[in-house]
Amino acid sequence: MSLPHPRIVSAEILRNDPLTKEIREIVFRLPSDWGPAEPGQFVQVECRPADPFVLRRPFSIARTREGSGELRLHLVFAPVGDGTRALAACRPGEHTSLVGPLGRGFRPIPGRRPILVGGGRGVAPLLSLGDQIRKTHPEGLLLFGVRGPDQLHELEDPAYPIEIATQDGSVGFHGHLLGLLDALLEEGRIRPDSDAIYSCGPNPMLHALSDWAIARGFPAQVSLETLFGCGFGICAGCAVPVKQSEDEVGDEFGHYRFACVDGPVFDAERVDWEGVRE
Amino acid sequence: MSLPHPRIVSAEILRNDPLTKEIREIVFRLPSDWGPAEPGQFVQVECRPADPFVLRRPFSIARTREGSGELRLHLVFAPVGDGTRALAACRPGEHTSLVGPLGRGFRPIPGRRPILVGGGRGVAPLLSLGDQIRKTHPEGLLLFGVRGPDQLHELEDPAYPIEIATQDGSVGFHGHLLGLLDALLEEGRIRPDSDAIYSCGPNPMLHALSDWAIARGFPAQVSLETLFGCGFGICAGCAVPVKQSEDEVGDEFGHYRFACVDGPVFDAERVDWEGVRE
Amino acid sequence: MSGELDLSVRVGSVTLPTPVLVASGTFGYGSESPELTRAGELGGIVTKTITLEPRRGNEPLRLHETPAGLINSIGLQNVGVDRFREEKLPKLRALGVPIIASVGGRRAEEFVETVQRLEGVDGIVAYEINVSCPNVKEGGIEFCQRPESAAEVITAVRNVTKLPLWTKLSPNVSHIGVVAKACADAGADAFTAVNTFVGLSVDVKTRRSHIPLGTGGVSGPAIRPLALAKVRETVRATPLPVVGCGGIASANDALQFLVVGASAVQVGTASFRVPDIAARIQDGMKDFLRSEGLTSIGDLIGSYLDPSGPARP
Amino acid sequence: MSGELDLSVRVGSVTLPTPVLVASGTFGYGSESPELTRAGELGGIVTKTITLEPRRGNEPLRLHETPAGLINSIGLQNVGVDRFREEKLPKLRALGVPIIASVGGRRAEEFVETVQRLEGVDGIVAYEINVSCPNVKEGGIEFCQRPESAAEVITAVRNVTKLPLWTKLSPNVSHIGVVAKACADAGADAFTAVNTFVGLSVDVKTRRSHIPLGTGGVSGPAIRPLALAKVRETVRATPLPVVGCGGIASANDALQFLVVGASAVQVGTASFRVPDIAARIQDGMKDFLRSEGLTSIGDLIGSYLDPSGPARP
Ligand SMILES: Cc1cc2nc3c(=O)[nH]c(=O)nc-3n(C[C@H](O)[C@H](O)[C@H](O)COP(=O)(O)OP(=O)(O)OC[C@H]3O[C@@H](n4cnc5c(N)ncnc54)[C@H](O)[C@@H]3O)c2cc1C
Ligand SMILES: Cc1cc2nc3c(=O)[nH]c(=O)nc-3n(C[C@H](O)[C@H](O)[C@H](O)COP(=O)(O)OP(=O)(O)OC[C@H]3O[C@@H](n4cnc5c(N)ncnc54)[C@H](O)[C@@H]3O)c2cc1C
Ligand SMILES: Cc1cc2nc3c(=O)[nH]c(=O)nc-3n(C[C@H](O)[C@H](O)[C@H](O)COP(=O)(O)O)c2cc1C
Ligand SMILES: Cc1cc2nc3c(=O)[nH]c(=O)nc-3n(C[C@H](O)[C@H](O)[C@H](O)COP(=O)(O)O)c2cc1C
Ligand code: FES
Ligand code: FES
Repeated sequence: MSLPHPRIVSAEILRNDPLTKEIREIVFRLPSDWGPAEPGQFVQVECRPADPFVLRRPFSIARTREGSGELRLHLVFAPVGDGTRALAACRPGEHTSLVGPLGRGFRPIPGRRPILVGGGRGVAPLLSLGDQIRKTHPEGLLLFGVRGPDQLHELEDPAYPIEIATQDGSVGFHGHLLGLLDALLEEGRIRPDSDAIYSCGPNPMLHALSDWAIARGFPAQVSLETLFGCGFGICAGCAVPVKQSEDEVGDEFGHYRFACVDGPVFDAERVDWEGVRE
Repeated sequence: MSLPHPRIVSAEILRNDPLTKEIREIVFRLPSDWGPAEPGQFVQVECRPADPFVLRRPFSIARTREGSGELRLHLVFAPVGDGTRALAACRPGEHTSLVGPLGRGFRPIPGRRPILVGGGRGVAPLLSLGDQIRKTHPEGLLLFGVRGPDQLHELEDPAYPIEIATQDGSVGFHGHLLGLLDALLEEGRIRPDSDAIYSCGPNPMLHALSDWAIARGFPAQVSLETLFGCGFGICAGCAVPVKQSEDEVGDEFGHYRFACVDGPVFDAERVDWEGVRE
Repeated sequence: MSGELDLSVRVGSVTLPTPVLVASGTFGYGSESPELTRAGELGGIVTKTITLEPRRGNEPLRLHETPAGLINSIGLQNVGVDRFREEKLPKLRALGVPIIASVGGRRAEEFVETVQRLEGVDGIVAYEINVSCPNVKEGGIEFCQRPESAAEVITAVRNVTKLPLWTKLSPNVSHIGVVAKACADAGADAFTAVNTFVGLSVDVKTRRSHIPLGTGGVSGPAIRPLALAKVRETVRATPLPVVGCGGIASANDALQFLVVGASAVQVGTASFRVPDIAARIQDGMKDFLRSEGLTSIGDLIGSYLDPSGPARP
Repeated sequence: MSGELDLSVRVGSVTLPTPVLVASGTFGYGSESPELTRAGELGGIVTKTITLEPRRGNEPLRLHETPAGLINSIGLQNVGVDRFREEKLPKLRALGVPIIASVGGRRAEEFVETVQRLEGVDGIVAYEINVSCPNVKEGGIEFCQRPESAAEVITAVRNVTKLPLWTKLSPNVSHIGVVAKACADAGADAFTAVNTFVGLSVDVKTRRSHIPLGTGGVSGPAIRPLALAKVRETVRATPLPVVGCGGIASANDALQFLVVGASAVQVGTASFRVPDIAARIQDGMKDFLRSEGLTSIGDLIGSYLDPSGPARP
């Protein structure tokens, strides 16, 4: 891996706005030589800078934008607990500390048309993936599955055409993402022999999607979420159970991998879903 | 004591500005039926509202101003540690929680001319004392001893004429407060038979002032600072050693009193200065 | 709606209107600023530890704040049993809340004598025998660090009273269950777990402890997970009821202690920041019961799904 | 100017370039992201605890945050001694920092066998014998809770190596000094004090522990005053050097441990938030020495003015 070394930076908050009732976007100013980040990598953010005894929280890099000697880092996040709610309360002009870019991102498969599948607030890393591969993979689809309008936000300059599934039927396909995928497969708009799935979302959705993709022969990569202690491989806190192949017996971490350095993106068939806390 | 019951209130910060390099003034909006506070009483303030595990910090009530269905509470404070620095960083519009008014304040002696003596940032309770007694005690003096200009701030509408002592000689009397008091005594501008001293400041200054006043026959009351756990008498953390008079043997707290309920204002001759941590 | 919720609990033979008490030494004599603390609404008030003679307590400074915690070194400052009975107790009784009298001492005889002077006095529903205070030079923590010593105190006090004896346990031991068992055998009726953890904080400039005596007792949210583990261990050790204590600052915290098997809880340091926190915790418990569709707090007590298997096997 | 400051310390026969080490299990194998952690500047790196066989560790979720603290239940996940020696150690050695190999096991023989496989390997300056891990079902904490068991392990390992043996002590005991003495008599050369405190946190909705195994080990700033008290007790118990550990997150924290007599310190959980905190703490120590007009960190070690009198009387 020739990724840039992760760094600790103090970053100014430029914007911190709601996109919907449940989802927000926060934008940081970073030095122009930060990164570059692989799509699917994440940053560890001090959500409550004034309180020195709280761990950082991980967020996927949603977008980076360069310009005038600086880099803008966009995160898309949902205030769900103390840390993310404190982040939501940070104001433009304040600074906080970021560590990153961290982790192993998506590895787009050459020659295969990307189908990006995001559930809930899990659209963030798919945006950076789209941004980075739209040149090499001009064709693709972006599927977005949400409960309803409270999670549904506009995407600025999306890389691919968007299909939406809402559980309440308010917009697009009425139902779950898997229903939408079934429909698209039936219509011949997605195909296991020429397409590849890249996904992010809640673990139960990723589990179901992985089963679905494997059963139908789609290559699939999923970005997993779990609790992080450090985010860069020193605490062994973020263990993800993986299936062990024959030639891996005695592999270094038994059948656990670290979501923060071996992931967060894993091949769908690699994950031992039975052991993932959902 | 027919003091009003202390209350827990969430108060909006209206202003939070530096008065000098070292001293700030913060103003809160309170319900109009708050208080009234005795001069020398204090409030317990959540300095870091977002961090639920830090104790409150005590601040003397510097001024209260009524008007249009609300009450404005002024505190004058110095950012010296984590709590006070966090308070300095709070912005107008934010809310924080106050408990008060608390403690026993100054008990102005009828018929004696008040000499208010403040050291360093210790001018706060003397402002409210001046405000409250200027009608009954139209004559008086306000002495203000500071290191230098970094501690010296304008007092709006002071109750009495001001004399200043600066250790660096930049303004007023060149030297310590005791030097100024000596000079005033010599000049006959203050007199033990007709005046009374009310003071607030760092403990070593109060100790020296008490010795000075007692030796010369001035009645004196001092507002002490120590570490507070609760501020309303339940933790026994704020013990102040006092001299026990004959008829008090076996008194309830041995020779300790609680600064938060028995004080913070004590008669100078009551305090057992040898036992006060300075 | 709220009237239908039952917060009452039993600690052995004692029925408490709610499971939320205030802990010894963290609520004065219970009668300080009762409006501010909403003292009259509580499940019970454990008094400041009372000793036979008045005690002046330790030299200041007596407190030092640490991350999410507080070190104290009060040294059992109190007015002594006689003045407690004459002056403090009547005011406390006027609140109409169950009173648990915390009793301390250096030797078993002091505990006995103190309890005797409180016997027959109205309003006390139980004694809390404080064999675990780490802040007095003689006695104090020693009792709990040797199970025989703690048991000796309980045996002696058992002989002079019929009121329930709650034993306040120290967490500063290898096996709190062993101490609990010894006290149960000696006649204890319940346990309060836990008192403070021994702690130290040093001013690196002066090379002195922030507390004149050196070490003090650590309380507050910092110790909550440690206290909860000790409470679970105590619950498993004997069939006696346990009153949980240590770092409770919210309804969620308090509920954790009930879930692992405590019959009630005590709130200490958290009252310093929020004077009526114990009453607020009761409010929060009601909200939780409603959100879970439960009507009685008793349904939660001991509901923990323990990966080590059930308690009291 | 900074060149004149001497941060080097001795832990028994081992000289360390600075007194700031990183604690076992909180710095991976020491070679993860060395630029981010400034690993090459440290006083020493204690490896993740190594066992004879690889261990897959405990079921997730393995972490839970508490006020100023962290509960962990990693379960000594590690690659085993052979792969450590072949794959991890060479990278670690390349950092040029003293390496202390932390060794764990269920029985004395496992410790012995593991140490034997590390003998003669370049770069290891000492072993840290982890007789205090609370997160493995068999063994683990039991060693420290019975001084004889801990001593037995030390005796056995002492027979197979000449390298210094640091014994990592558990704080979950009544008298850490008693365990320390037993280990000193058995041949330990130094102590690391302390490992994590047993803790529990419960999800009141599911009635389950946040950690599948139930209890875990609590680390972080919350335990700092508790750890400091245990370190002082250990310092007073034997003449052997003590490496202080527990909740250190700033230079001031680290200095407190040195002042009470620790010869060096280890930083654990604080690295999770600030990857290069150990190096920053060194920077802060230099600032402190300058502000005090001192030139050597050694002048601070044991400078505590203990109200209980001097250590090691
Ligand atoms: C690699 C990675 C990338 C992520 N990217 C994003 C992103 O782009 N946008 C976004 O909104 N969130 C993202 N998350 C999730 C985000 O980190 C969590 O929401 C956040 O840590 C919660 O912190 P909190 O303090 O608000 O919640 P807490 O108070 O810590 O927890 C609130 C609740 O959520 C649960 N919880 C918290 N974190 C997790 C988790 N990671 N997995 C499972 N349950 C959890 C807790 O157990 C609790 O029930 C990502 C997580 C990972 C690991
Ligand atoms: C009744 C009363 C009224 C007060 N009124 C005012 C006021 O009007 N304006 C004002 O600026 N301050 C006032 N103070 C002092 C103020 O409460 C402290 O400065 C504040 O608590 C410090 O908090 P911190 O978190 O910033 O400092 P910390 O980080 O807690 O402490 C910083 C340093 O100051 C020392 N320290 C902190 N508080 C005290 C104390 N009370 N006595 C002795 N040493 C202490 C600490 O030991 C440490 O060395 C008053 C104190 C009392 C008891
Ligand atoms: C300032 C203070 C004084 C205390 N005094 C006593 C006491 O007199 N008797 C006693 O049994 N416990 C005493 N304790 C311990 C508390 O009752 C309680 O066990 C401990 O603080 C843990 O609970 P908490 O974390 O909720 O405070 C005291 C605690 C504090 C903080
Ligand atoms: C995630 C984690 C893993 C740990 N693993 C080990 C270990 O393998 N061996 C060991 O001796 N201590 C282990 N510890 C304990 C630390 O080395 C240290 O003793 C403890 O965390 C206290 O220090 P701290 O508060 O600075 O973290 C671990 C601690 C944590 C938080
Ligand atoms: S979060 Fe620490 S190793 Fe992955
Ligand atoms: S500060 Fe708690 S009794 Fe005075």
